[in-house]
Amino acid sequence: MIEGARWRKWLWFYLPLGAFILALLFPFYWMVVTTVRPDGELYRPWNHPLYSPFWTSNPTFEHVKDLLQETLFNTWMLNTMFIALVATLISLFCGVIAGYALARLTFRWAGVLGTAIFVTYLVPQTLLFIPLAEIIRDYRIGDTPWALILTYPTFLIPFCTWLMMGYFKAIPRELEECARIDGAARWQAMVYIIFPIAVPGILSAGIFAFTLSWNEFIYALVFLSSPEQKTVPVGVTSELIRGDVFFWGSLMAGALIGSIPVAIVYSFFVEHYVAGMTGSVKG
Amino acid sequence: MARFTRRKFLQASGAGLAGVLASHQAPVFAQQSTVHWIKWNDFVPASDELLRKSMLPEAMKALGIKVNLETVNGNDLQPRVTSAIQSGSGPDVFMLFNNHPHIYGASAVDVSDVADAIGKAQGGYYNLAKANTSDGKKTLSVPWAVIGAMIAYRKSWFEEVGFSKFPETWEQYHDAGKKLKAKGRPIGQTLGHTFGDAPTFSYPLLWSFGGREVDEKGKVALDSKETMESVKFMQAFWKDAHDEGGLAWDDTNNNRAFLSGTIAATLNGASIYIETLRKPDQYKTEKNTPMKDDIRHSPLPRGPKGQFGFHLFQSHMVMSYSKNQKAAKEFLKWIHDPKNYERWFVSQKGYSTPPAAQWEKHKMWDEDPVMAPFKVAGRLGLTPGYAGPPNRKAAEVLTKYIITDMYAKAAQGSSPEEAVKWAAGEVGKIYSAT
Amino acid sequence: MAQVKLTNLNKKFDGTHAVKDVNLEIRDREFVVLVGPSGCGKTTTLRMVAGLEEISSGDISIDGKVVNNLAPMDRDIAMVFQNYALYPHMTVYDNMAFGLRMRKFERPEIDRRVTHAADVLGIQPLLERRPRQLSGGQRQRVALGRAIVRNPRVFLFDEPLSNLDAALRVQMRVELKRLHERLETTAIYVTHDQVEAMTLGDRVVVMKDGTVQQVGGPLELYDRPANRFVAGFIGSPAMNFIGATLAEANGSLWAEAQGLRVRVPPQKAERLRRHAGQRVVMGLRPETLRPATAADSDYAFDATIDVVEPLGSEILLDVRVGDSPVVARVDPGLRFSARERVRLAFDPARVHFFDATSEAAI
Amino acid sequence: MATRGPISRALEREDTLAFWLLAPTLLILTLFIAYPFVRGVWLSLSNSTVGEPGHFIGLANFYKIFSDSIFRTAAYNTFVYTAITTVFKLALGLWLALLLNRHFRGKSWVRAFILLPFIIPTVLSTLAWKWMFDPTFSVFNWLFWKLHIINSRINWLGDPELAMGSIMMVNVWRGVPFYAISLLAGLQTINPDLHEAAAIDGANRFQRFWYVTWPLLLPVTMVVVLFSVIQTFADFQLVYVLTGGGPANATHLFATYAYQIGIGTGLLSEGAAISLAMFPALLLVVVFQLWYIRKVENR
Repeated sequence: MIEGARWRKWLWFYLPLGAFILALLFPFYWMVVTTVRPDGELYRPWNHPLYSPFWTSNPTFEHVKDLLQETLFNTWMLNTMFIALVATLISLFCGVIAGYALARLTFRWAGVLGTAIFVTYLVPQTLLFIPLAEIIRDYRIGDTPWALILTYPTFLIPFCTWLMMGYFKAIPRELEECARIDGAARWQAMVYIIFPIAVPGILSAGIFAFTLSWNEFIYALVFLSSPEQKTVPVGVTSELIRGDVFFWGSLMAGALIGSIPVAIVYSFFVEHYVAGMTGSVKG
Repeated sequence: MARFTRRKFLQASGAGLAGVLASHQAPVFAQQSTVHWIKWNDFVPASDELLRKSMLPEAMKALGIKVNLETVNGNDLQPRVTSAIQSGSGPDVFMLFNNHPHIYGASAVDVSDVADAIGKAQGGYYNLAKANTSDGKKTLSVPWAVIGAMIAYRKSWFEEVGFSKFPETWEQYHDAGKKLKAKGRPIGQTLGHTFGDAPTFSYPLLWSFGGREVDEKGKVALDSKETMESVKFMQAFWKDAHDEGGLAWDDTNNNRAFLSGTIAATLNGASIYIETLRKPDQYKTEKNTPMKDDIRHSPLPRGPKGQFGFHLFQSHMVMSYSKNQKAAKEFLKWIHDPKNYERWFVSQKGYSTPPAAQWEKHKMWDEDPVMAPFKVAGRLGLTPGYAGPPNRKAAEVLTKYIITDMYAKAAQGSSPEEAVKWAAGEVGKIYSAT
Repeated sequence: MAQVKLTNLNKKFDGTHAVKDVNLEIRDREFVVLVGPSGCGKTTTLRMVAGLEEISSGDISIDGKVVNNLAPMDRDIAMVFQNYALYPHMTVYDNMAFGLRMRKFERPEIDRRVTHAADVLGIQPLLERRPRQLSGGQRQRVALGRAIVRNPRVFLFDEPLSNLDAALRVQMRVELKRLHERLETTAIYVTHDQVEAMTLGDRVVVMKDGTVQQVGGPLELYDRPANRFVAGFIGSPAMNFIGATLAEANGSLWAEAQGLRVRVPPQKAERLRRHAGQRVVMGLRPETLRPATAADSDYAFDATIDVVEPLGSEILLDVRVGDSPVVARVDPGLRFSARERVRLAFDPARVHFFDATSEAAI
Repeated sequence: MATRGPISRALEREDTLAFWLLAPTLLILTLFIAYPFVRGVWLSLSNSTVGEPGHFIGLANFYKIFSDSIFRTAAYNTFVYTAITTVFKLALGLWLALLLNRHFRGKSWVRAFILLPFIIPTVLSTLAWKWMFDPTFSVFNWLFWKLHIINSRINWLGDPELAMGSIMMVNVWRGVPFYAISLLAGLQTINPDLHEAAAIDGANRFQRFWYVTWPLLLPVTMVVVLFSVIQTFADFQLVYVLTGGGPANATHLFATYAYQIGIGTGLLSEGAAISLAMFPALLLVVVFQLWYIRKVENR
């Protein structure tokens, strides 16, 4: 459409967009600057003649080096990756088939079960927490990745199920019916026809679940204890916040590097993610 | 998962192990024994380094026990101990603060055998150590250290406002602070929810005005004229003399603020001073002289009812769910052996004061006069819940930060009456609950 | 090749009785069309044959075997859906091969059949494309191809042409017919379009409100509709209905309505006599009407022209007889204008009478 | 024709298939949610503390927390926090989505980058904010001071009112990208013809939004808001990292207070009671939203 005068576009479009980008990304800039800033500059008072908060003249990789060499950061990354991946896969598997059943099959209790699964999403983590600790004790999986791999699905599955239900509902029924007439059993129609079509939705749910796992803090904080078992958020906070030397530089380095895997996942799949959201919100 | 299989192996080989023990061989912890020890991230990082790099390997050599040391942020210790107890798995030895051993007493192994011997051999534990670690029936934990809380202050700045000697009473301190704040150099004090610097300030303040949480008979006595006085004093003191950011500080903020030269004094452990010693080139005064030379320590000032201290106290609990209780006790015995403990103590440079009297005579205290005030920290300290015992109820009051919040409320502008009434109500609820 | 038999077939959804006591016998190689307005139960009936809907009561048998509880995959039928239901993530080839793969056909056999079907339908060049790259007509052919590769016992069509534009629809209709003649597979075809029904069906089943109204060949339905509904549904423009009263006069039977008095043809009078004095509905197909001549005196009536619709090949006259609107389809060579009075005659052999209450033909 | 095995055949029955498809989910959820939930309810009715199983004491814990001023503050905070941040996230997210729905160079880059706040682990990005809110070194304070807007430091996390505001700010910062991307997805499903038709009908930009875009976007919006509200209501990490509930318990939310009492203090039963108190509140909010979504969809 015709946009009108140029200055109007600046006023109503570029200016607000620029402001949004600035506001949303400034903390990351700040993280980067903090990461490469030497300690001496970090804790300089304002009245110091060389006070320059937005850049540094002596960039250093000390903090990154400290992070990678002095802490178990690499181990934490691997742990988090492993836990997030397995938890996501389990949740996706459960969520996809459960979502299919709830969206596509008619059976007694369908409505009740759907609601029940959704309601589980609302149960506060802080309530489950102590009883879960007892379960973890009974299965003897305390301080192993399995403590998280088995508990993360509690909040991932309801979410995946819900998202996939919406997505499946948007797929025309005829495709499946046609497949069944073509000679496919119900489960074959589900696996060969519906699931491949739902790939954007599955990816989207997967990305989301992966992010949530990567993000999780409370369970990871209390169900794991050995330093070599920790996840990135817990490891970084528990081992880099110590006493008077709050390791801001390394903390920020950890935050940045710890975010990279998720950022990569998103940059590859953002299109699918958007498509998946569209599918699920339409349903 | 390596642990899991090892545990399985141990179960399977239990019979064999019994056989070895029956044959009267030396107590074998063999290579299998691993003790998981969790403690806070030391404010003197060199000490954790010492433990990891040299002492623990030595313990391994001496005892055949592998010690797996985990250090966490001090504020995370309580969540960890709760979940460890509930999940019946986790570290074998837990560092606990203050009277927390009383909270987790049900899950503690009686360590009187270990603690009694150490206390007796080292000149006797201070009262505070005994009160915090014993519930009258058993010894809940082995006293480790007292972190002296002293006011670190900038000598030259106090001199500039006319105090060649550190103020001895709260009134004088108020006066000095007022003048300092006028010059843009306020006093820094946290009233936030943080385990160290907040209660070590608020409890002695209460006591020195004569306020007390409960009386000697255990009756709640917080709502008193004396408490009111202390709150009124604090309200004015805060406004006149403090950096108002302190309401949200944790234990680290005042260190940074002090080191960057924005505050003139703060109640803290010795860590600020020790940090300036460690990096004299980095921390300079405005006159470009090393900051370390301008730092002095002082106990909290005297109030109408006397001078008090509340110091962070640390002890180690052996957990009853632990499968390695015996090894854990062996390890605690070993590390409290004066030969070993001394090395750690020296590395602390006075930041930690040992819990037993004999260490007051240690020559390290003579090395640096700036650190001398910390020597007797353990002797002067009271325990939370005073004048009652530091039991579970007192621990709950402490961990809910009720006393600290009472002052924080007043500092934020609630009326002192309101603040005291609220705090008394909360304390009352805790003590009356079953 | 197969016969399909529906016996007392019923389908009830929550609260609605969608299909009521349908009985139908479809002979081997027959092309049967189910036709009716939307909601008449024709699609539900088809889906029950396919196995996609559970049967509430009654039986469906294929080749004498009751298939009520047989899963769709085991019925050996093929179905073409209204929206084609092509699998969007598969190529045309894979779409067509899917059913064969599910039935564990050998790879060369699959290849042979798909190629053959593609040849028949002229979609050979499209085999590697995906459905979204195809036009509507091409998709239609792929959907057909997918059905025919399997060589099923029965073809089911669920309004397969309704998503095509008019020209393509006509073309595909012819192709479908040709295809059926060539494959000679039993086929059940559902549509709401009576033209499709008439052109395609060996027999046509007219349904309304879940019940079968009439079953018969296209011309049978056209010439001898069983009731007023069928009469009105089949044929375009639709049959004109005029309410009338039968009266005896001068030894013959007369149908009387406002502005109209016509003789009941003698061959019908026999049967209609017992309805004398009652209200009936007279049905006149537009194509049986023409401008009257003097010879038509007893089989003609006066009308006023409302609208003239010249279509080139014919002229449609929308006229009014008393209060009743009537359409007449007349020779394009004639000239009329609106508001003109005209006298129309009808073919006495092709007038229909229906009972006013039961609506059955009499 | 029977080419299929008995299992395939059994799975043709819808309820049989549904049972097997739901079995893994139900198993996991029963084991790790339903059972712990029941245990949690029991805990809240007992006087259990850490390491001590305790015994049944009825509703005593609930009486205690409802007379607890901190609990009331936490409850109030939670509602205010959820309401205010949701409004801001929705408004800003929608605005950003509308901006992103236009064509400009580098759009895909912008779209990928603005997601960063949402995808980075909350604890870590919140730490960055904590550093920016540092009472002494806050970059915002420095900036405002340089610009002569303030002459004394703003106490971002120390002042009770301001602390809540600062926490909300971080929450909004984190939530806006999620709203924007989801709403953008919704916007892209709206046929542009509608806009053009409305423009030809004489609707100005605002009217086009209000009468065309917004009603069509409403169902998507409601779903996004629903999920966001659930997340926000149970928020924990932000407060835990930024203030730990302080100053003077002014910034506690349900979750952080339950954590402090149950885990921090070891009063398991009381912590469970606080958590449980949040459940019906959240349920009520969600039921209302679901009802509203139905209403909007059936319109």
